[in-house]
Amino acid sequence: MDGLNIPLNHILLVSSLLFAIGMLGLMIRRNIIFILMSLEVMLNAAALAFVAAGAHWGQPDGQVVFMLILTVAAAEVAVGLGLVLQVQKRFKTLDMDDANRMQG
Amino acid sequence: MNATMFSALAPILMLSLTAVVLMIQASIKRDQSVAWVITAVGFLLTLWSASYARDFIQPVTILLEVDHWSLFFTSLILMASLVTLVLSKETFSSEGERKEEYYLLLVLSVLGAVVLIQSSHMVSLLLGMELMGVALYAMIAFPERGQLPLEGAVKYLVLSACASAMLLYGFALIYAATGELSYAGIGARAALAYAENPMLMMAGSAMVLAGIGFKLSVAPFHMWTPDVYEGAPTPVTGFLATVSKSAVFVALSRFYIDGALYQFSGLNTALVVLAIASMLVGNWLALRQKNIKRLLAYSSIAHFGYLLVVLIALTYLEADLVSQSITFYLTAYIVTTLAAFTIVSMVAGEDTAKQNISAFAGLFWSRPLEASALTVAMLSLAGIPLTAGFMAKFFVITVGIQSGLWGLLAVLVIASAIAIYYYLRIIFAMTQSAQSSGNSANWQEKLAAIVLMASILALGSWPQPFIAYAGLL
Amino acid sequence: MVMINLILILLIGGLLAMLSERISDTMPRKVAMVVVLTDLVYLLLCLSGMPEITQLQAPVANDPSTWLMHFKTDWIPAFGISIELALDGISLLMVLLTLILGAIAISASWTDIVVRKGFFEANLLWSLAGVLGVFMALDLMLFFLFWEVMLIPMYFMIAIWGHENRGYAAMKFFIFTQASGLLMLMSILALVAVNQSATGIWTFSYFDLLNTQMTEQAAHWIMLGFFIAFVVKLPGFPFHTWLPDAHTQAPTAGSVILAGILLKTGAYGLIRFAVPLFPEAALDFSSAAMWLGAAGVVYGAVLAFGQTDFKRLIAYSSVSHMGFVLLGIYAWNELALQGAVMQMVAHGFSTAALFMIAGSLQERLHTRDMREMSGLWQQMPRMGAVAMFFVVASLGLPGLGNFVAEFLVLLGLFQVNIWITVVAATGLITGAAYSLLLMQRSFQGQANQKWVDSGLVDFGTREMLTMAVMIVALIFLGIYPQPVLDAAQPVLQSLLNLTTSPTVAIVEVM
Amino acid sequence: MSETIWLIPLIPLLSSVTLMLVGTRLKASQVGALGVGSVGISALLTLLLATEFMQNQQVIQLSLWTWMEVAGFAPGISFYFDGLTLVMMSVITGVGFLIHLFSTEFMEKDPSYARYFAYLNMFVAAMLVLVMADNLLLLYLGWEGVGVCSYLLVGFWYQHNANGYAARKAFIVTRIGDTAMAMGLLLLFTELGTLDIQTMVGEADQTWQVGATVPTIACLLLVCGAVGKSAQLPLHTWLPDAMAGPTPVSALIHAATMVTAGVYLIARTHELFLLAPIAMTVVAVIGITTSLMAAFTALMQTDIKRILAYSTISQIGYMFLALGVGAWSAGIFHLMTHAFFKALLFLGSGAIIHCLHHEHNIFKMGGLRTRMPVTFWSFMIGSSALAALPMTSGFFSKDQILLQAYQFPEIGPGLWVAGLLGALLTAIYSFRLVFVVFFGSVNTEPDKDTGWRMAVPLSILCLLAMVGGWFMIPVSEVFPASDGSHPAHWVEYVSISVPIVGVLVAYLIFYTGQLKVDRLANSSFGKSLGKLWLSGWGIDLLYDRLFVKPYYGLANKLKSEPVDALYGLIVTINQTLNQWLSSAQSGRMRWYIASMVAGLILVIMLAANLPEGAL
Repeated sequence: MDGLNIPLNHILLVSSLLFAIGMLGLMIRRNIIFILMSLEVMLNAAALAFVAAGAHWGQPDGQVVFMLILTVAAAEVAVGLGLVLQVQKRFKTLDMDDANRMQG
Repeated sequence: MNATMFSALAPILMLSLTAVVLMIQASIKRDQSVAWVITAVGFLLTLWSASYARDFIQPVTILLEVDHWSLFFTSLILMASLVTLVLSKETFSSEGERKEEYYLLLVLSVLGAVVLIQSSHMVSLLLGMELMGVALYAMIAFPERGQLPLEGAVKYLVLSACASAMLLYGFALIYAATGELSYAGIGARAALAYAENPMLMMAGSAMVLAGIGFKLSVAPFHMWTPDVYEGAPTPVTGFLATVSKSAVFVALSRFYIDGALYQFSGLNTALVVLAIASMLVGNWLALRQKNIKRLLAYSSIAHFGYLLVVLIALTYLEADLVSQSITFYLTAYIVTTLAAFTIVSMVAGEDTAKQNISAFAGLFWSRPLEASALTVAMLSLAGIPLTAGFMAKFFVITVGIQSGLWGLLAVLVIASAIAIYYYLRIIFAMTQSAQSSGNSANWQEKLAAIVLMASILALGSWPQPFIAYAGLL
Repeated sequence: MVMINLILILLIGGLLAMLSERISDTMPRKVAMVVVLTDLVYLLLCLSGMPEITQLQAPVANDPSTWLMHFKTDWIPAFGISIELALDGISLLMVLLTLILGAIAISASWTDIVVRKGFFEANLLWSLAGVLGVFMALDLMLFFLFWEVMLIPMYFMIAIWGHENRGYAAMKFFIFTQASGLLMLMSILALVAVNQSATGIWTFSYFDLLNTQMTEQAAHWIMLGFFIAFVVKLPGFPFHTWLPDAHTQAPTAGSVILAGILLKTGAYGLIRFAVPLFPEAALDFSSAAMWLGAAGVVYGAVLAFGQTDFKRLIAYSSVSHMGFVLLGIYAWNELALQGAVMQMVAHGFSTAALFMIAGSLQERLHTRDMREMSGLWQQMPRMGAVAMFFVVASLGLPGLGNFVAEFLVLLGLFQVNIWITVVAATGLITGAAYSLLLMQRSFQGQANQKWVDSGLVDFGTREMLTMAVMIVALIFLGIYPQPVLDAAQPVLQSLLNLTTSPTVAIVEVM
Repeated sequence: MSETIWLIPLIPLLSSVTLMLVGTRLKASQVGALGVGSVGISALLTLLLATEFMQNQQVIQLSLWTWMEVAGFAPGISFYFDGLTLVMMSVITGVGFLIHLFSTEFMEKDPSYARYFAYLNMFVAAMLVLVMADNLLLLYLGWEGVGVCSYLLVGFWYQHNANGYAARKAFIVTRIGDTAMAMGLLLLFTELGTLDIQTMVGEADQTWQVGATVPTIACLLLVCGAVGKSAQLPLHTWLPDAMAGPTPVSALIHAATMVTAGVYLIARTHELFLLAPIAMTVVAVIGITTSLMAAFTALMQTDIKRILAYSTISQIGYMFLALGVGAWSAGIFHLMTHAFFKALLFLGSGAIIHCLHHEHNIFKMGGLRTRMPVTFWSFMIGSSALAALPMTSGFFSKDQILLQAYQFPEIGPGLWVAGLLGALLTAIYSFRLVFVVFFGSVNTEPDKDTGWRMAVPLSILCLLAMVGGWFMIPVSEVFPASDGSHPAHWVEYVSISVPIVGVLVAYLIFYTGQLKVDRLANSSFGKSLGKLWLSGWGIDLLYDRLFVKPYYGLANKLKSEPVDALYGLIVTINQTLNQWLSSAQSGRMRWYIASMVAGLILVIMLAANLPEGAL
C-alpha cells in the first residue's frame, strides 16, 4: 500500500514516549482519576506499538491486538471507575496517598 | 476446528457454561446457596472434563495448547478453586444482599486462569490474564463494608494494570522484532531477531518479564503483595496466592520454554538477580511481621524466588526435568498455601485483630485440628522433611546442583535458614497456653483442612507416585 | 524388619501415650515407660538370636551382608532413594544407649511434667524414634529425614514445657540445627550428583556412595558441609552456643535426651559419614578439626567454671567433654576412636544423671541459681552423695567410664599430635575445677536457712533406682569396658581399613 | 595365701560400700566395728603374707582380669607383690588400723560417723590398690582414688566453706601433678608399648641408654606427679591447708601414707630413673630445697597441726633427697619410720585437740605434761624420732640418707650440709613444740584425758617409733645394692651430733629462756623474715596472684559468651534489614510504582547486558 511510509523505529519512539509519559503520570499523580488516565495512556502506547509493528510486518495481527487492547482497557477502566465511586464513599477522598491504611 | 477440538476445550467450555448458568440463575431467583451449589457442581464437572480431555490433547488453533501439562494444572487450580469456594461460603454469608455475583466472578476468574495456563499465544495469554485479573479486582473489593478490601482492590487494579501495560508493550516490541505472536513462532525466529536488533528483542522480553514478575510478586515488583493480601477477603487471598500466581507462572514457563528465551544470557542474568532479590527480600520482610496474612504474602515472594531458580536452570538442563520440578513445586506450594489460608480463614476470618500472630496463642489446646494443620503447613513452607515443601526444595536444589548454580543455592540456603525463624514464630505462638475462644468451623472447612494436611504429608512422605505421574506430563 | 518395628513401636506408642491421658492423668508416663522397655526387650530378644557380637567377623564397611542386620526397600526409586536400615556394633551401642536413656528420661519426667502429660510423653517417644532412625539409617536421604524430624518433637518439648526463656532457646536450637541441616542436604545432594554423573545412576545408599570418585576440591567442600552439620550437633567449639540455652531451658527429660542422646548423633555422623565418605579430605582437615576439639575442651571448661546456673554449668561441661569426642574421631586410630565411642556412652550416662539432679533441684527449689543453694547435703544426703558420685565421674575419676574414654582418646591422640594432646589434657585440671565448684556451691557449705525452713525432701525410691542404673553402668564401664570395646572394635577396624589408615599420614603431615 | 591378696584391698572397699549404702541405719558401735574390723582383717592378712614372704622371698603376680584391650593396649586389673609392696602394705594396713581405732573415739560425737568410716575405708582400699598395682594405669587408678578420698576427708566438715576450699585446693593442686603424670604414662606407652611396670622397665633397658632424652622427659613427668602427691615444691601448698580435715585423717593420709605415694612411685620405677640421671638430680634438689623451706616455715607456725604438716613436707623432702641420690632403700626406710613417728605425733596432737576442745594454737596450751601423760610421752618419743635423736627410729633412717647424700658425686657434700641444716631446724621446731605445749604454765585445762581407744594406738606407735629403726625392710631384692663404702668417720659424728645441738638450742630458747632471740626477732629484718616464714615464703600468695585470680577473671570475662556475640551480630544485621525493607512498604501507591519502574529499568539493563556495555 503506497502513501506515506514512516519507519518503524520512529513510531516505536513515539509510543515509548507515550509509555514513559503514562508511567510518569502514575508516579506523580495522586488523584485516582488521573492515575486511571495515565494507565490509559500506557495501554494506548502499547496498542500504537502493536499497530506499527503489524504495519511493519504487513500483518493484520497488529490491528487485532489493538482492538483487543481497547476492550481490555475498557474493562479495566469500567471496574476502576466503579472502585473510584466506592473510594469516594468510604475514604471521602480521591487522593490515593491519603486512602492508605495498610503498610509495614 | 473439528469436533475433537471441542472435546479438548471441554474444561473451558464447561466453565463458561457454569458462568452462563449462574447468570441465568441470578436473573431468575437470587439465592446464595443455590449459586454456591451450581458453582460447586460446575467445578466438579470441569474437573471431570479435564480428565476427559486427556484423550484429545492437541493444539487448539494457534491460541491454545491443550496438553497433559496444562490439563494437570487445570485440574489442580480447579481443586484449589473448590477449596476457595468452601471457604467463601462462611465468609460471605454475613454480607448484605448481593452475593451471587461473587460466585460468578470466581468462575470467570478460574476461566481466565485456565485460558492462561493453556495459552500458547500472546493474545490468549493477554485474554486469560485480563479475564482473571478483572474478575479478581471485583472479588477483592467485594465486601460492602470496610476500607481495607477497597484499598487493596484499587492498589491491585492500578498496579497490575500498569504491569499489564508493561507486558503488552513488551509483547509489542517482541512482535516488532520477530513478527510473530505465537510462542512457537517467536521461538523459531528469536535468535535471528536478536541478531538483527538485539535491543528491541531484549527490551521486549525484559518488559514481559517485568510484567509477569509483577503478577508473581517477584522482587522488586513485590510491593503490592502484602497490602493486597491483607486487604482482600481471606478466601480471595488464598485464591490470588495459589490459582492466579501458579497460572501466571505456568504461562511464564511456557513462554520462556517455547519462546526459547532461555538462550539469552542477558535475560538469564536478569532472572538470577530477580531470584536472589526475591529470596532475600521476601524473607527479610517476613521476619518480624505481625499480621499472618502479610507474613504469608512475604513468604510467597521468597517462594517464587526459589521457583525462579528452576527456570534459570533451563539454560543448562533439558526441559523435562525442569518442567517436572515446576510441576512438583507448584503443586506443593498450592497445597501448602491453601492449607495455611484455610486455617487463617477458619481461625481469624476477616478480623484483622485475630490475624495477628499473637492471637494464635493456645490454638494447639483450643483447636488442635486447626493448629496441627497450620503447623504442618508452616513446616512445609519452611521445607522440613516429610512435608511437600521439603520435596519441592529437594527438586529445586537437585536441579540447581545439576546445573551448577552454586551462588544461587548458597543464597537459597541462607534464605531458608532465615525463613525458619518466622515460620517457627507462628508454631511457637500456637503452643503457648492462653485462653482463646474456640469458635467453630463448618464441616466442609474441617474436611478441607484435613484433606490438605493429609496431602501435604502424603506428597512429602510418599512422593514416588506423584513424581512418576509428573514425569509423564 | 526388626529395625522398622523398633521405630514403629515408639511411634505408635507415642500415640497411645497421648491418647491414654484421657483414661487417667498418670497413665501417659506409665504407657511411655512400658513402650520403651518393650522396645528394649524386643531388641534384646532379637539380638539373642544372633551370633555373639564379640565373635562377629569384622563387617566390611561397604558390604551390608556382613552387618548385624540390614533392611532395604524402595522408597523414591525415581531418585534411587530407598528405605535402607542397617545395624552394626556402633549403631547397636547407640541404639541401646538411646533406649536406656529414654527410659531414664521418662522416669525424669515422672513428676517434673505437670501439664499436657500425654503430649509430652508422645513427643519424648517420637524424638527417640527419630534418634533410632538416625542411628540405623544407611540411606543418606532417609538419614537426613530422621536427622531433621527428630528435632521437631524436641522443639516442642523445649517450647511448651521449657523454663522462663524457652522461646528463645527453642528457636536458637532449631535454627542452628536446621541451618546446618540444610548445609548437609546440599552436601548429600552434591555427593549424589557427583556419583550420578560418574556412574549414571541415582543412588543415596551409603554403601554405593562409599567409594565415590571425586575431585579433591569437590571432596573438601562436600565434606565441609557434613562436618559443620555434625559439629553443630556435637556441639563443637565455635558452633556450641545453642547448647547452653537449650539445655538450660529444656525440661529435665528434654535435657537428658538432648545431652544423653542427641549430641551423640553428631559424633555418630562424623564416625559413620563425614570421615569414611571423604577419607582424603577428612585427613587434610584433621588437624583443624582436632584443634577445634581441643579448643572446645578448654573453652567449655573455662566457661563452665564461670557459670552460676546449675544446668548451664553442666551444659558447658558437655561442650568440654564432647571436645574429646571430636579429638578422638579425628585422631582416627583405633585407640582414639574407641575412646570416642566410650566417651559417647559414658558421657551419656554421667551428664544425664547430672541433669536429672539439676531437674530435681529445680523441682524442689524452683531455682537453678547456685548462689541461692548451699549446704543442701545436710537435708538431702542421698542426693548429695549421688551428685558427688557423678561429679567425680565427670571429672574423669579412674574406675568410672569417663576416665577410660578420656584416657583412650588422649592415648590415641598422643600418637598423632603431642601438642594438641597437651592442650586437651589441661581439660582434666579445669574439669576438676568446675566439677568440684559445682559440688561446693550447691551441696556443701553453710546450709541456706531458706531451704532448711522449707524442708526439702530427699531422693525417693524411684529417683534412687534411676540413679542406681546409671551408677552401676558407669562403674561397669569403668572397670570392665571390654563389652563395649568389643562391640565397636570390628566396625572401627573396618572403617580404618576403608580409609587407608590416615593416622600414619597425619603423623607425616604434622 | 598368695592367691588371695586381692582380698586385702577388697575387704575395706566392701565395708566402705556397705557403710555408704546402709551406714545411716547402723548403730555407731556397728559402724565402728565394721570400719575398724575391715582394716583389721586386711592388716592380719598382710601379716600372714609378710610371714610367708619372709620364708620364701618369692614375688607374687596375680592378674584378675584384663581391664581393657584396645589395639595392643591391655592393662590388667592385676597385682604385683614384692618387698617394697610389703613394706607399703604393712604401713598402710598396720598404721591404718591403729588410726581407725583412734578415730572411733575421736569422731564418736560426730553426726556423720558412718560417712567418715566409709571414706576412710575407701581410702585404705585405694591406697592398697596404688601400691599393689602391677601396671601404671592401675596405679593411676589408686593414685586418683586416694586423691578423691583425701578431697572428701579434708572437706569432711563441709559446712565450713574454708574446709571445702582446702579440699578443692588439695585436689586440684595434686591434679595438676597427676595430669603431668598421665602425660608421662602416654609417653611411656607410646614409646614402650606397655604400661606393665616390670616388662616396661625391661623394655626401657633395651630401648634407651643412660641419659637419653625420652626417659628423662618421662621421668620428669612422673616426678611432677610425685611432687604433687607428696607436697614437694612447687606443688606443696595444699598440704598445710589440708589440715582442715579431722586429725586422724591428717595422720593417715597427710602423714603416713598418701603423701608418701610419690616416694613410692619413684622407688617403684627406679629403673627408669637410673636411665635418667638428670631427673634424679632434679629429685634430689627438689627434695632438699623443700625440706629446708618447710623446716624454716615450721619454725614460725603456731598452729600445732600446721607445724606437723610442714615437718611432714620437710621429712618427705628428705625421702626425695634419698631417692635423688639413689639411696632407694634408705628413702623407703625413712618413709616407714616417718609413717610411725609422724602418725604418732598427729594422733598425739589429735588427742590434745580432742581434749582441749579443738584448740589448735600451741601458745594457748602448755603444762600438759602432767595433765596428759600418755600424750606427753608419745610426743616426747615422736619428737625425738622426728629430730632423729640417736637410737630412735628416725635416727637410723635419716642417718643413712645423709651419709649416702654425702657420697653423691659432685654436689654430694653440698646436699649433706643442707641436710644437716635441715636436721638442726627439725630438732629445734619439734622440741619447741614439745616445750611450749607440755611445759610451762597451764593455759587451757583439758576437760578429759584420752580414753583407751586413743591410748592404745598411741602407745603402740610409741613402741614402733622407738624400735622401728631396727626393722630390716625386705627391699634388698627390689633395689640395686649400694656400694658398702662409708664416708670418713667425722662425717658420721657430725651427722649424729647436729640434732642434739638442735634440741639444746630449743631447750635454751623455749624452756629456760636463757638464750634470748627477742632482739633478733624484733629487729625489722627479723620481723619481716618471720612473716615470710610464717606465710610459708609467701608462695601461696604468689600462686593466688599468678594463677587463681587470673583464672577467675578469665572465667568471668568469658561468662558472657563472646562467641555468641558473633551470632548476635548476624541477628542484628537481619533485624536492621528487616526494618529498612518494612519502612519501604509505605503503602504509597506511587512509591510502589516507582519501585516497579526502577525494577523495569534494572531488568532491561541486565537483559541488554548494558552493565558490560556501560563499563
